[in-house]
Amino acid sequence: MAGIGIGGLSTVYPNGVRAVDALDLTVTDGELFALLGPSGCGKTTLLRTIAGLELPTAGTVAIGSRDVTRLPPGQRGVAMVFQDYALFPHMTVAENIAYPLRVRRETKARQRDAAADVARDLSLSSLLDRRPGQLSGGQQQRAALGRAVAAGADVLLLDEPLSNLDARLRLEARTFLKRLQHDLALTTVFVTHDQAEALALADRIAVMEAGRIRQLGTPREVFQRPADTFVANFIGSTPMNLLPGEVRGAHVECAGARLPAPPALPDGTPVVVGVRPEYLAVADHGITGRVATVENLGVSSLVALDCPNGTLLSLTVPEHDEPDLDRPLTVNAPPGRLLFYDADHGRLLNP
Amino acid sequence: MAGIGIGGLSTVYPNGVRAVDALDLTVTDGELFALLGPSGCGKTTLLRTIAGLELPTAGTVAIGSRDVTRLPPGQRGVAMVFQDYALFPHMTVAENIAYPLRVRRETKARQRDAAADVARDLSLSSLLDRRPGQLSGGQQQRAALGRAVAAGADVLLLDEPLSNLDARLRLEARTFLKRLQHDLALTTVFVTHDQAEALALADRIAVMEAGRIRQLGTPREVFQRPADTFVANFIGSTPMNLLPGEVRGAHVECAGARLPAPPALPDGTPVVVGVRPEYLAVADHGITGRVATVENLGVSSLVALDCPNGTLLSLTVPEHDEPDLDRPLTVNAPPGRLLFYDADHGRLLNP
Amino acid sequence: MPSRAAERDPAGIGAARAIGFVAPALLLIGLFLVFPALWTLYIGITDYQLTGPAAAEPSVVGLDNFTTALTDPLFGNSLWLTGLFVLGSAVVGQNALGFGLAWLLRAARPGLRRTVEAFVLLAWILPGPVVAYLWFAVLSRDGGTLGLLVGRPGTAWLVEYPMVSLIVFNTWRGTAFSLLLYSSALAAVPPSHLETARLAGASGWQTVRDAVFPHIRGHVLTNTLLISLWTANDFTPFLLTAGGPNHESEVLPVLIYRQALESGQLGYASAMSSLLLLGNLVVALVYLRLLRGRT
Amino acid sequence: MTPGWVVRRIGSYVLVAVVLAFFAVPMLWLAAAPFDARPGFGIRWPEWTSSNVHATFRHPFAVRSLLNSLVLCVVATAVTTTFAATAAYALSRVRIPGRDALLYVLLLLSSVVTGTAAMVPLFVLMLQLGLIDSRFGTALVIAGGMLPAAIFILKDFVDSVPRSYEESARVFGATPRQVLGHVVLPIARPGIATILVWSFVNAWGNFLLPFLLLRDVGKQPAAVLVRTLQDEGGSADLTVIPVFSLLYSIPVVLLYLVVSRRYGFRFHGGIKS
Amino acid sequence: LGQTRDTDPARNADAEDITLTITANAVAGGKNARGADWITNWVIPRFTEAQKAKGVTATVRFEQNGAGDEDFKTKVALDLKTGGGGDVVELDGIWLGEFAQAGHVRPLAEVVGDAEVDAWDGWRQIPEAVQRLGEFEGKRYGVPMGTDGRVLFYNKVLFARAGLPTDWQPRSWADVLDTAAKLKALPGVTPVQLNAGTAMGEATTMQGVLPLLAGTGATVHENGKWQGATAGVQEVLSLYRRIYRDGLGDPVLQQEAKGRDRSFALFAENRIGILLESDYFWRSVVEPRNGVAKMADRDTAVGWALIPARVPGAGVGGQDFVSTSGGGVRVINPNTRYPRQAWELVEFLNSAEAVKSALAGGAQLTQRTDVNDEVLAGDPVLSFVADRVLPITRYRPGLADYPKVSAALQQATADVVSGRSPDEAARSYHEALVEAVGDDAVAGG
Ligand SMILES: Nc1ncnc2c1ncn2[C@@H]1O[C@H](COP(=O)(O)OP(=O)(O)OP(=O)(O)O)[C@@H](O)[C@H]1O
Ligand SMILES: Nc1ncnc2c1ncn2[C@@H]1O[C@H](COP(=O)(O)OP(=O)(O)OP(=O)(O)O)[C@@H](O)[C@H]1O
Ligand SMILES: [Mg+2]
Ligand SMILES: [Mg+2]
Repeated sequence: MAGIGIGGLSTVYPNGVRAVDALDLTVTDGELFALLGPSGCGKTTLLRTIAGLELPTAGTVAIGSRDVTRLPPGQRGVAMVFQDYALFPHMTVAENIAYPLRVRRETKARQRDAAADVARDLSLSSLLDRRPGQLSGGQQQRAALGRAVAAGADVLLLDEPLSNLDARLRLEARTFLKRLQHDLALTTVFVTHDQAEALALADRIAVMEAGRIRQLGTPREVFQRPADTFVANFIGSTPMNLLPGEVRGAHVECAGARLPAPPALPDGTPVVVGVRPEYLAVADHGITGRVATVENLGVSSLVALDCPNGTLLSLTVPEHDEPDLDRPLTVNAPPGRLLFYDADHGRLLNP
Repeated sequence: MAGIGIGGLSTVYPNGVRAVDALDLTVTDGELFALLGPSGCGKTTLLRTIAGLELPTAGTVAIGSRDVTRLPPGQRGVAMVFQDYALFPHMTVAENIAYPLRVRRETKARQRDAAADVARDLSLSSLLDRRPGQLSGGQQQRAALGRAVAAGADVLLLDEPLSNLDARLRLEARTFLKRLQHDLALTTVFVTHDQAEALALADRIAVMEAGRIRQLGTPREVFQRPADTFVANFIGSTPMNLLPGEVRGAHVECAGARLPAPPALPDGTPVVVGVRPEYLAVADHGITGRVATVENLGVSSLVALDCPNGTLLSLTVPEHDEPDLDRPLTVNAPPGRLLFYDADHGRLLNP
Repeated sequence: MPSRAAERDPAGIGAARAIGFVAPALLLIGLFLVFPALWTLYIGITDYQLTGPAAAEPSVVGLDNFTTALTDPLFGNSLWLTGLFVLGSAVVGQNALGFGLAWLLRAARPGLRRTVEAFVLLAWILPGPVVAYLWFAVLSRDGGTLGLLVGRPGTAWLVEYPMVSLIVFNTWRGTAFSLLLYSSALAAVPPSHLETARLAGASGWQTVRDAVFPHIRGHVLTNTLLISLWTANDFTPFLLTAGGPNHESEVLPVLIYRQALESGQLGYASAMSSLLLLGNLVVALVYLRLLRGRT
Repeated sequence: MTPGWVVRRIGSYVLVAVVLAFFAVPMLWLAAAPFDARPGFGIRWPEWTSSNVHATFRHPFAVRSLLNSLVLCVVATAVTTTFAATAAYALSRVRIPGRDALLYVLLLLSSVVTGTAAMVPLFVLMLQLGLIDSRFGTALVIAGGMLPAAIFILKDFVDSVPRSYEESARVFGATPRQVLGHVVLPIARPGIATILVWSFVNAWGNFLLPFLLLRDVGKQPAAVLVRTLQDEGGSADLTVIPVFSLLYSIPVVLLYLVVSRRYGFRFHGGIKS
Repeated sequence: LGQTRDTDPARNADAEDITLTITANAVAGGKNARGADWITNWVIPRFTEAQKAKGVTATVRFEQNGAGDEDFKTKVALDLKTGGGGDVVELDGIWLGEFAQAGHVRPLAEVVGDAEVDAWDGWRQIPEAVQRLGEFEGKRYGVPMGTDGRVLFYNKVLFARAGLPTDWQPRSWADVLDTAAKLKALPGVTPVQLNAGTAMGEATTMQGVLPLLAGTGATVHENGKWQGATAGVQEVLSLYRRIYRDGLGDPVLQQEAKGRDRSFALFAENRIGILLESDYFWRSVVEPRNGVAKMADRDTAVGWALIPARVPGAGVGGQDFVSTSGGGVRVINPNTRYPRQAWELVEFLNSAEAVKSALAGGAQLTQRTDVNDEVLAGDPVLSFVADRVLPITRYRPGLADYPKVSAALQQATADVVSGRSPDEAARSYHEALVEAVGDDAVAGG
């Protein structure tokens, strides 16, 4: 078992793209760690650099206490599950799972035993003789996990492990993965562009953009106090409202309403007000707008309001409380739920 | 403008798979209609049969007042957007959008005008000269929609229109699609396996399984009163808890708790108790279990309880109220939120 | 240290091992292909003959052979016939038939599809001499199948229509490659593109033009290049007509063969081979340009 | 099922039938002539006899030449396939500058040089190497001529093997050789099977090289023998030729059938490089 | 290639363990199978035995070939050029000149030694004319293996049907044309098929142009010059034109790749009246038992006649009748390790006993008069050739340029058959000839 230490890591592709840019990161032993970010932000590259499939241009990668920066992938003690699972189509599930042992030239008997053991843990026992082509997506994902587990590595790397599954399966697989990781206590890094997945699964999340980490923290930290507007916009199953405003004394003027401002901001400072749709509720005073669309979210509905200045504000309302279309509505949030961001750099201003 | 009438429709593939099975359905004019169901339930097949891309084995398809069952696709007045958008890679966005007109040998000028018109509606004007390869996913989706709209069809068919977009874009595209459909008032049928999408977008939803419709209704009806356990399990961003129970007089015994039963059920009847995680709350009496996992959902968390008889019960708790792992917890739901299903056929028993 | 992206080396072969993997093939190619080829080029500038005084002491004659070839009406004739042969049987015949079959069979029942494919492939894999006999039987003057079928028994097809016969023959012989290639290429065309065209009401031709061809353009070009090269260098026509009657079907490889073996003019034959190689090169460059052109 | 649809359907079946006939009719000779008491270059309903078959098996070199062909082609095919596979793999995975141009040039050379023009250099070369009259040496020369096209075609197959397979194997510690043996070759098997058939067929029909390089008629393959099936005076020997043609065709057909049944005989992504 | 050649004729003369290889375009079960069988079953054991008697262990190998003549020639040329190949090689006599000029073969006197060669008593049995087959520029290079002669074969069945006499002997070309014109009346019959065109290769020259040319009083190579567009050549081409333009012959047949084989078959089926062929036609083509185109009634149905000159007395040497002949030659590879022993083998191969045995009961014109006297008696055609044709026949010039000239002649006939005028054809023939052999080596024009 081992943590991962990354120092000053840069990976530049031959075409000049700096996919990972002077990045520092520590993943502690046994942690379930998520790399989250939009497409092209360098998540996969970072993961592959940890695995040794890409060589960094600068910086170091350590696993446990070993510097593995120049080691080939096979000697780093990592196992990886690819987004397309990369199950070998010509081998059965059992052969796939036992493949890491075959590479190490273990006996057939031990390969068989290992495959059976792992398959039991992952409820694959009845599928051992099938080919990957005969498995459903969820089963393939488990087989790929099984192969990674069988490798007996210290570190498990998963590249978008759930994105090839359909919506329902994804939920089940999520819970399954979380339990499995908990049971095995393997240091695990997984890549995702789905914030819900990262929030639900991870012990800690690194939100990336353009090869750099924008925020590093627990799901709660990241969700409640996004460090900048990029993260604020990215996290949350409904995106956070980000409205332009301006400081007026102890208040911020925003979309025709006056909101309590954080202290110590000079008058006239332009700010961005961030508030999650879930924290907004109908109130006597606050921001007023007309109902533009209503989307059913299950137990709640997402209401989009057309506000002054052409901004669109969304909030969730409980079922049965859906407002009619085009009705005016005034909404507000509890003071602690309002976040203020620097209008220039998008950095969080709340203390 | 036209509704769609489907009567006794069956589509059997040459390999014998009954993908659509004696299905009746009416989509009214201007409606945004969702076909929802798990993978392989026949959604795509039904959509393709409406489009004329598959010939039905039995039954009829009518569009407006015309029976189109035997018409080739090009003469049905339908337009379709495929999951992969199927934009022709060698044509510009403008050429793609104008393609239906080109096939009909309209003049170049009219093609150009039509493309410009449609592009304006879909905010694609600045992209008209690009190739599909130079567009982002969301832009591609809009271009494909544009081509379908330009076809001037009465009916718009969409096969998983959002599933190729990443999580964040999907939300935006959802709202965009809903507005566009509202503005054009085109009869629209879309296929999805994502229940959240169906709930959010559709005026009405048909939940399918194995080529048949399991439930047909508005998002609220389907969410609140799933007609059977299949639908109950399928709908909801966290799946509904379905627990085995038995009628004991006016109560149902379930996971060690006594729940109020619907009237007129003989003693000893086995039932399935359905309750959504969102409706469960910590209570003094009710079902008790130990906390197994906690997943962060943003403003709430999903808690899984290990209950007696090895059943797993999940509920959501507001942020900051997450229980510790392994702590015992007793939860209950308001009476109206408990659904009872026939244990044999899974049909809803509540009146 | 320069970054070594895995895109360039996902298997971690490394340059040294890569050379090890390529070396055996390169060795054979170098020894038995490149070396003789260069030697052939050299022979092309000598007056080397198999027998006679020039065999004893061949001398370098520079570009004489080339100028002789370029003014030799037989060479011009062969060049023209080769062009005709390639154009008729490869660029048009095999390509069109291969694509047409692939297109028709794409939706056909598997049984039918396999049967047709098997026959087309059989034509391809049967050994050359056997195929020559088969076509004698088809085109023969007495009892030839073709004569019987079209009600013109006694027609000596190979004499009266030598090039047409060869073109039909080579189309028969070589279509399999195009069929295989286009079948695979068509399988890779996204069905949704075809169906988009259908939904728009496109005709078959419009569908091919708009939805199919752009996807298989690369395949079309590579296929055309390969079959053109193979056809331009194909020697089988010799077995059927031996270049006759009266040079009417003497494509370049046959001319070269006859110059080399029947006349023993190795220097001259080598020079013509070099010219053929040059022609191939030009064709290949044109194809490559087209391939790069609009991608 | 509109009338137009029916007409088009019938039209396409008729078309397929015509094409099928086009391809099948020439092969009738191979079915009829071997068993005809008076075989000729023409097609007719045979006067059935098995005497041609007997005559062919009595021919002193017929059967032996087929065995020689087998030896020659198996070696040439094995060499071509293995060398092409490893080379295609390396070329596909390691970007060598000028790789594509090199492949094209070799391809061009191969199509010309395997002809008659290079026979003198080849003969002298083989003589110097002491490989005249060696089936093995002849097989190598044949393989050398086929390699460029084989690499060219195979490289495209290997290109279509997803790289994540290899990377996955590598992460588990597989050496490049293991990656090749465990993953790439098995996955590229349909391509290798295609090349196998292709090179076998090509070697099987090669006349000039074995004729020049093999002196002993007892070592010469069927391709050479079939051109010498003449009677005493040098005219085509029609008692032996049809049966021998049939025998000569059987191995390639069998190979094709076996391979296409087991692996499918096709170019999966198509060749597009 | 720079290997040093040992040229001492006496090298290894007293080796006790020798290996000799015979190379021939003959193969068991195929071309010249009888010759191949003879070498394998008779020559090799007998020769080995004879050597053993002298205390020498001899291993004789036989390198069989069954290929087309051009292919075989290429192979042998490559062999000899690179210092390899069999010790005794059987060549077509016509190749001797080019091989000699290329240095591939050398005079027997140099290879084996004057005394040895001259000492052979077999020379006396070989007629001067036949010996010339193995000579080039006055030097002996090899020993001829037999010869043949060309005559007109005609189909007596058709002659009878057309009301023509069945013992026919034309005196001039006009006679032949007249007869052909009469045969033309028969439905489905081609009166005369005269080899022409490039598809038949050397057959066109040997069984067509050359005998006709001889009939005009010229040979193809005279006084150091090849016949260009001379009167003789013009006349020959005109004859071709008459035959093929007037429908006396089938021009299409001449252009087919396998036209000659077909003409045999047609003759056997009584559909061709007259063919100009060598005695091989009688021996092996229409032969009733093993022929290519068997004629059960050969002995009664096939007639033969001498080839007339254009008009009586116009033939070469003022002859009334003409013919051409060819034949094979056995040469000794100059690179042989055992020149003396190879010569012994050649002597053995050409001994009366061996030559007789090679015939295996059949009849053929051999090189040896003693054998011919004995074996030809029973065969009317062969004794006819031996008695009547050989005295008037001509051989082809064994010069390196001959194949080019021959190809040009074939081309000229092809031109005529495909419709060009004899003048035109002769002109382009002349040009091609000048191009191939040089201006000063061509006569006429
Ligand atoms: N092999 C490569 N060569 C050159 N550039 C590359 C290569 N692979 C990725 N890139 C570039 O590097 C950047 C980061 O890519 P990476 O695949 O790491 O992103 P990602 O975060 O995994 O995105 P996604 O969610 O789309 O998988 C992108 O701009 C991408 O275009
Ligand atoms: N072309 C086909 N030939 C044979 N069977 C098919 C074909 N297409 C689909 N099927 C089968 O028909 C059934 C319904 O398929 P369909 O594609 O309609 O499902 P779907 O609901 O769209 O699923 P998904 O969400 O995976 O797209 C499945 O069992 C599938 O295997
Ligand atoms: Mg990625
Ligand atoms: Mg579908």
